[in-house]
Amino acid sequence: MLELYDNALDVPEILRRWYGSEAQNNYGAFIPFVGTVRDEAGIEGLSFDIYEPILERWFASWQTRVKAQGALVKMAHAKGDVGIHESSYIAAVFSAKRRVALTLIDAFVEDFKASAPIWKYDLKQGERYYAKERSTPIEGSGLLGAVE
Amino acid sequence: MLELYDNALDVPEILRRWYGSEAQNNYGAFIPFVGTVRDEAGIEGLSFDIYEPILERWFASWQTRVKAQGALVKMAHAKGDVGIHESSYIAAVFSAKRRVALTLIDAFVEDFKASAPIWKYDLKQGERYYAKERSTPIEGSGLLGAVE
Amino acid sequence: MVRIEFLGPIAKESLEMEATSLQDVAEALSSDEEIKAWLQTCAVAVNDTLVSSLDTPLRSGDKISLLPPVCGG
Amino acid sequence: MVRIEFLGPIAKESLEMEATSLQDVAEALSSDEEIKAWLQTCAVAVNDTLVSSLDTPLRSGDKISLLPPVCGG
Repeated sequence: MLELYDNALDVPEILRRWYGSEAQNNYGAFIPFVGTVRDEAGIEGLSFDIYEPILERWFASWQTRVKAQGALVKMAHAKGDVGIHESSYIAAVFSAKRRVALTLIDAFVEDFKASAPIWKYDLKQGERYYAKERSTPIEGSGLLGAVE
Repeated sequence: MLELYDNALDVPEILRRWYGSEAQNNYGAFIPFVGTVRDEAGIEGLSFDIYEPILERWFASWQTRVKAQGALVKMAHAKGDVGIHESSYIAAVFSAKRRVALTLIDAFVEDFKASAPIWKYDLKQGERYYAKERSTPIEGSGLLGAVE
Repeated sequence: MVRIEFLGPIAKESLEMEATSLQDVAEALSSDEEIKAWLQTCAVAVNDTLVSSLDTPLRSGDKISLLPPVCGG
Repeated sequence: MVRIEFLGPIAKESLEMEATSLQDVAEALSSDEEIKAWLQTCAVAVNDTLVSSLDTPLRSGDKISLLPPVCGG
């Protein structure tokens, strides 16, 4: 369950729907992570580019990995502009036991930050500025730079 | 923000309200933990007793602790009977940064399980059976048993 | 007089006794076979604050609570 | 011919070239000053699978994607 939306996420609606869809499936723990755009550094908001084919593969590999532990992941992300105090990202884990859910939401969100093919831009005076300093090279980056 | 309810929690309503109440407060991360009663071991549901004075003190000390990190905790718990596939417990952390929020929700939920003065009973054929084997002595227990 | 309360699953009415420290309470409760079985696993609070020493002094009107093993969530 | 796509913030139109391995692509892109600055920090995918070796063979019609540093959420 990977959902991409134009602009900000409707957090209560997504949480209501995800919770409802799994309510009868005997998961004892449900942990969503909700990311919201902060008012900082004079930005008007953030903007996002997503490369969907690789994001879908990354997400599918996580779904397989957590399924082996009897768990389930869901994720929603915004494309394009998202204003200050609006939400751009929700990830969630469902599992039978709390310990598995707490460990997986941490690992999933951290790997998302390091690996998901999504690019972030600050919005200032209507212009997009790539958030280069806050961005992380995907593991294995630099391959094409190794040639002299 | 500690909320106690008779019987099952209305999860979508609580999440909607908590998210909305902090939406303008510049927290970048919101992580709820939702605990749901599993269908297992032939139970009809669970039932809970809470000793509120000590629960309130425990919660207040956590609020002070997370506030020092710029974070906020909220918690809701059921009193009395909660049926299978209904929710008995929600904890949530709000913080500026994801790393703080991920670390705190884990620590809060684990300390809750170890320390919060709440007693759980299995419901079978309308009777309550103390969940002794799944319960944890609060740190420092046994003080009065040290006397010969 | 202090008041002893038994919380959660301990099926026992609260009781009152003369006591000037938790040591006195421990000795009195140890003589009750039904309660004795709980003492090894119970935490103790005086006036809703958890305590860790039998030397804790008590005053008339104090409330002592016995908290058996917990399992919220 | 293979097709090279530049993702996210790299302001560059995709281009096509003859190449039988990523080594060929690396050499060609290194001669473009604008692109060269990105090569040290970009991951590379062939047909939407991330790859880790310059020896990766390429076939006509393959799609090579350059992924600069990411920051979702």
